Amino acid sequence: MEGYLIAIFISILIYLLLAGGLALQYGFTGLVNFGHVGFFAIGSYTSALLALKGVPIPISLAAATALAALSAYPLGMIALRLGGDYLAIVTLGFSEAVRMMLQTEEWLTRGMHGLPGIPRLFAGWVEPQKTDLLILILLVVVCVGVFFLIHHIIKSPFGRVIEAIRDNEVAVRALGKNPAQFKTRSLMLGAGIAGLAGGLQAHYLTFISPEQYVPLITFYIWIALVLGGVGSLRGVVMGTVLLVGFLEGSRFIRDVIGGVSEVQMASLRIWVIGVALICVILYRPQGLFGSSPKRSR
Amino acid sequence: MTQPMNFSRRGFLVSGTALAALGAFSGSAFSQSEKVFRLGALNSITGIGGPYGPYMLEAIKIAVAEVNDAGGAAGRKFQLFAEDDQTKPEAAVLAVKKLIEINKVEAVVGIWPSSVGLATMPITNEANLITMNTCGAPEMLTENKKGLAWMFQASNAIFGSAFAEVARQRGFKRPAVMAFNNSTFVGQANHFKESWEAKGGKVSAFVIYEPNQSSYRTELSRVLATKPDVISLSAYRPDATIILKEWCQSGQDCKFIMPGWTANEDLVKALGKEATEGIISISNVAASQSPAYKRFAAAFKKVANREPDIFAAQSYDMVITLALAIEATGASADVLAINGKIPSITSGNGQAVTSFTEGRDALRNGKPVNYNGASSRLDFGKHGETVPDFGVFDIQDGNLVLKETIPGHTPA
Amino acid sequence: MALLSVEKITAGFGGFRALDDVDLKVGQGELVGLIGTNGAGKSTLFSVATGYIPASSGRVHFAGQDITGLAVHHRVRRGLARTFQVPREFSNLTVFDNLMTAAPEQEGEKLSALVFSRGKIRQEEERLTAKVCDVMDFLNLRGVEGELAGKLSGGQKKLLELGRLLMLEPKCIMLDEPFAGVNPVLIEQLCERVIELNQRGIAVLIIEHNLAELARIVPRLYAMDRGRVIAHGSPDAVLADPAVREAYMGGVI
Amino acid sequence: MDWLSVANAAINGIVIGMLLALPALAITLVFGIARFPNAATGDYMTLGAYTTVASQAFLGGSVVTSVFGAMSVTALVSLFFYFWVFRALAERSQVARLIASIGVAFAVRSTITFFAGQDQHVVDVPLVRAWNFGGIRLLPTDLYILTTALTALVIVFCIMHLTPTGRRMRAIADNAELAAASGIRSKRVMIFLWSLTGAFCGLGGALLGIKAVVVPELGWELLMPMFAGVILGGIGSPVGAVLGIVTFSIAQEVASLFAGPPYKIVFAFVILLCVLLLRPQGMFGRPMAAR
Repeated sequence: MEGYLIAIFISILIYLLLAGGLALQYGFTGLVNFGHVGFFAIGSYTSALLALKGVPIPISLAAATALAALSAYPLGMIALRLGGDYLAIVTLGFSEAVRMMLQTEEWLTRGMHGLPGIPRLFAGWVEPQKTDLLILILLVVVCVGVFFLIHHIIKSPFGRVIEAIRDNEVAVRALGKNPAQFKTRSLMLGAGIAGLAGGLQAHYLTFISPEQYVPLITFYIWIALVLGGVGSLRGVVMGTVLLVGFLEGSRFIRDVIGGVSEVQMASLRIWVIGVALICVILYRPQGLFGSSPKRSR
Repeated sequence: MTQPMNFSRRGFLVSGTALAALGAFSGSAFSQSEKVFRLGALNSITGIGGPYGPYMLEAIKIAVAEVNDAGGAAGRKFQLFAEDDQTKPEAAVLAVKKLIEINKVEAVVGIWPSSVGLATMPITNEANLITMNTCGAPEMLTENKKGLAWMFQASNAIFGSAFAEVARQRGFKRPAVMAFNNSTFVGQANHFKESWEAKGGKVSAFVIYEPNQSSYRTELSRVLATKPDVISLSAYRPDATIILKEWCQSGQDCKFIMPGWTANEDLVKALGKEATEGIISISNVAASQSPAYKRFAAAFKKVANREPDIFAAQSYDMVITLALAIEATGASADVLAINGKIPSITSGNGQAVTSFTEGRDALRNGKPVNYNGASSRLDFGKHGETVPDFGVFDIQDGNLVLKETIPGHTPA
Repeated sequence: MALLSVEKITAGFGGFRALDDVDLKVGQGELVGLIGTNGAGKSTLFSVATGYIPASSGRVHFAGQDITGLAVHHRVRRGLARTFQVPREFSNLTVFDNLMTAAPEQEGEKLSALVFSRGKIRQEEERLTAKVCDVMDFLNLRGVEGELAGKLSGGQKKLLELGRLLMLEPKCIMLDEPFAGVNPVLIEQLCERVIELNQRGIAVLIIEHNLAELARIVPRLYAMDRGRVIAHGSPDAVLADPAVREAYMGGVI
Repeated sequence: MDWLSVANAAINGIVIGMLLALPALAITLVFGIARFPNAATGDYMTLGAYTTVASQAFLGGSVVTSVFGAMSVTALVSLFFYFWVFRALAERSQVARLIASIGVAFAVRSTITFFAGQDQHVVDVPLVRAWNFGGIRLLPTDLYILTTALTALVIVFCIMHLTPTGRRMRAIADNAELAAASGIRSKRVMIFLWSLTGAFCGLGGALLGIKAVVVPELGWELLMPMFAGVILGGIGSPVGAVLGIVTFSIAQEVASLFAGPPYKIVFAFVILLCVLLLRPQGMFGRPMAAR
């Protein structure tokens, strides 16, 4: 029982990190990033490959964060030159390009065979059954740290500018500030957080393959953000808990009600998500848990 | 910051409590009887495995019913808990944790893709669970560190070299290779190439294609341009349907060698008789001849209204094998003891049996048994892998016709 | 020597010539008006001068330097700032934060500084807060300091935009229809502030439809029609110009 | 690489491109008029394909009547979602409409799989051999598809240029504010827009179902190339959408000869990036003036 709950919480927390990064990019900067899973993948593979080469996990995680953030730099430069509408498709294309590369460059990534036997976090520290608990604790610490960081950033003068960009980019230029610079940094920060999430996931699952990094993951994070409410960290947290909780919790619905086949259950699950998404946007634009965004001082 | 964290903590507590309540409910509802074997079915109901997973689950249900109707294995009835892994490793990890932690299963059967097999193995090993799968990745063998995993599907290496063997026996000179880009099929393709070239041949074209396209004509043209006399096509049904359609329309003459789970009656139904005429389909065994298969297929048709594919047959065998192992160990045996019995009831000189009741009766009379299943003879190697005989079928006028049986062997 | 000088500027999109060989000068500390009918090219001229739209030919000079190729933000940093016809407030930020954001070259805008020089940022914030308070006092925005900018009235938004410009300490401000959609009381107030700013030495260029109001405050006026400057000089002279009367609906002013 | 394979790859690209031109046109019209990238486009196609299969199986009609049936069903579904969702979101942000359309996509697809399952289906059409012109292969089926797509495109361009509703549509696509100011009643235009784009997606899906196989992810998987094609041609430009998607498809097919199939998507994407960097408004888009 506890083991399963721990697993669910781990999965929630990994999604939460991803959502935090995207909230910084979209919720606070207005960047329509549809390639979040690409940064997640880069983080996973960087950390996994380094750790398999014998690099200590803390260092490989740091490298994963750094590389994911760096990969956002050229992307930002290209996409921001093109203007807002194109960022979505450029980032989506980027994440697919990353996945194709992971599939094809077998010398590095073993392609579709995936990477088995990735060193597990805290392996050998305690008895195997307890490592999950340690991983959960680590993730809680990381999440609190990251969300504290995000909170700190959006309350800073830097945060003021990115929110101003979200509200009106043209006016920010009229104030003598270069929006591209701020947007690139916000994109990189969010990407770095996604990379860290990827690294942590790799050392938790111990097996990764390119099929895990499909655009659906990006869409799930968007859904979590929209459900919870984009403009506040509280909304982000609640949206993620709600989405992952529902995806996982729906397993029990079938155990309890019965009479629905597995295929139909899978369809129902997606249907509920789709309709919930529509209804939230129609009837509760600020999200289920969001209030209208306001900076407090 | 205190605000959001408070909320997230409350969220955790609320959802945690809710889950705990549900877990307690499902736990208490099922735990009255002690003489139960809790069996988990982890199938790829959605995702790429969608065309196969639901039928695998049907097969498992048929086998479970068969065992339970016969009074259970060593008196223990199977209680089935089914989960969808969505053909995704990370969803599978959660699903398998749920099966272990909430449903307290003692074995997990029906795992289909290697990615799920590899991702869940550390967890099932840690929990000392028997797992039975259809994974073909060679890493499954090396990662099977506790010997708890049983591969009911021949590995890619064995499959690939069997394809090459058949191609050679049929006298083909210029084979080409086309494969769907996933670990199973790329593995098959590579082993085909290796074992063909090991005996001094050359492969005229080697193309790995991306799935989910609406046309594979460019890839196919590239292969056909090299004028092969046979194409080893490692594909699933949707892409195979498109490729064969486009090949048929191209009018170029050439044969196909394909895995049995793709080249079967469903493919004929999708494409018609003309496009599928002469396809060489390779399966684990002379399946249609085995009594186990015949009985299973009849039961399966009643439920699913179609012929079972090889994965369904393998899933059926998983449950029967497990049941016989339990029967052989006795009602109070633990999982590890049951696991230890699996090799001895599937191979050796015991009485050949083809159904659970047959095997059970023999075991009760103190005789050793050798279960020959619906999917293959089921002889396991030392890493838990099957090395089946392969049935070579030709599709003639829409029907699979058995031409020969060749022994599978692990390539050096 | 003029502070801002626009020389022989031509600009357009597609086949349409929005600006055709336009010349315009604003001297140091001068107050200049720009009038013209809808679509005459006034806003486009602003956009070319401030770098939002590239000119297809011609040069823009500011404070003695050629700024034709510079990006918007570089021009602003040199002291050339503008407002927009439709107010572009940061609607989800408070009035206070709108003004704080406007302050140039803040240390706290650097991510590294958030970690390494937090004390410095705190000092800077205190200094800027004082400055923002001055600006709010000057523009009479004290009462709404905590409101979200999106909730302000049209006139207050115009004041806020002016306030943001003041945070920049510019040499020249270009105001695009500052009185449009503003109630008469506020217009009066805005007028006074603009004159006061001009007296402090800031050059001002104003686009306005309200000719009476404009003629009252500016000593010099340009008139545009269909992408060209058709007249310039004292308000009386420009308004009496036949070409201008012709452009304004056959002489009815 | 010899020119024959390049020619064959290009022909294949043209066929796929023309087929996808129908939904791509729907994307670009919706973008121009309702101002958002409609992510449900792909699943409207899927719906069209499944409806064709279903009406063939249950009503036993010919392929042609089934395709018409599919077009009407998708048109109705598209209208339904306009009245329920997109009409109410007209005043909201582009991203809100985009996310809502993802919700619509999920709802449509899961409804299909709830009833039809995950397994593949096929549209029953006879297989015909290709005509071979000295190594260049032409498929009769492809020619039918090409003709159908072309006819549909000609019809829609006629509608847009010759009928009052079509002219209103183009006016709104050009400048929504101006159109509203000059008194164009947009409700009728919207109804027309959504039924037209729905029917086009349905037709595209049905044709794709005939050419390939009918699976639940049929349309969803094509969203990326379709959006890329639309952007390549210039968002909001109907001619651009058609030429953009055809160019994109040809580029993809020819690229797979040189770069290998897995990099097909990447390569096509790089082309898109280059075009955009050189000409941000796309091949046929007009630069937008900031005010």
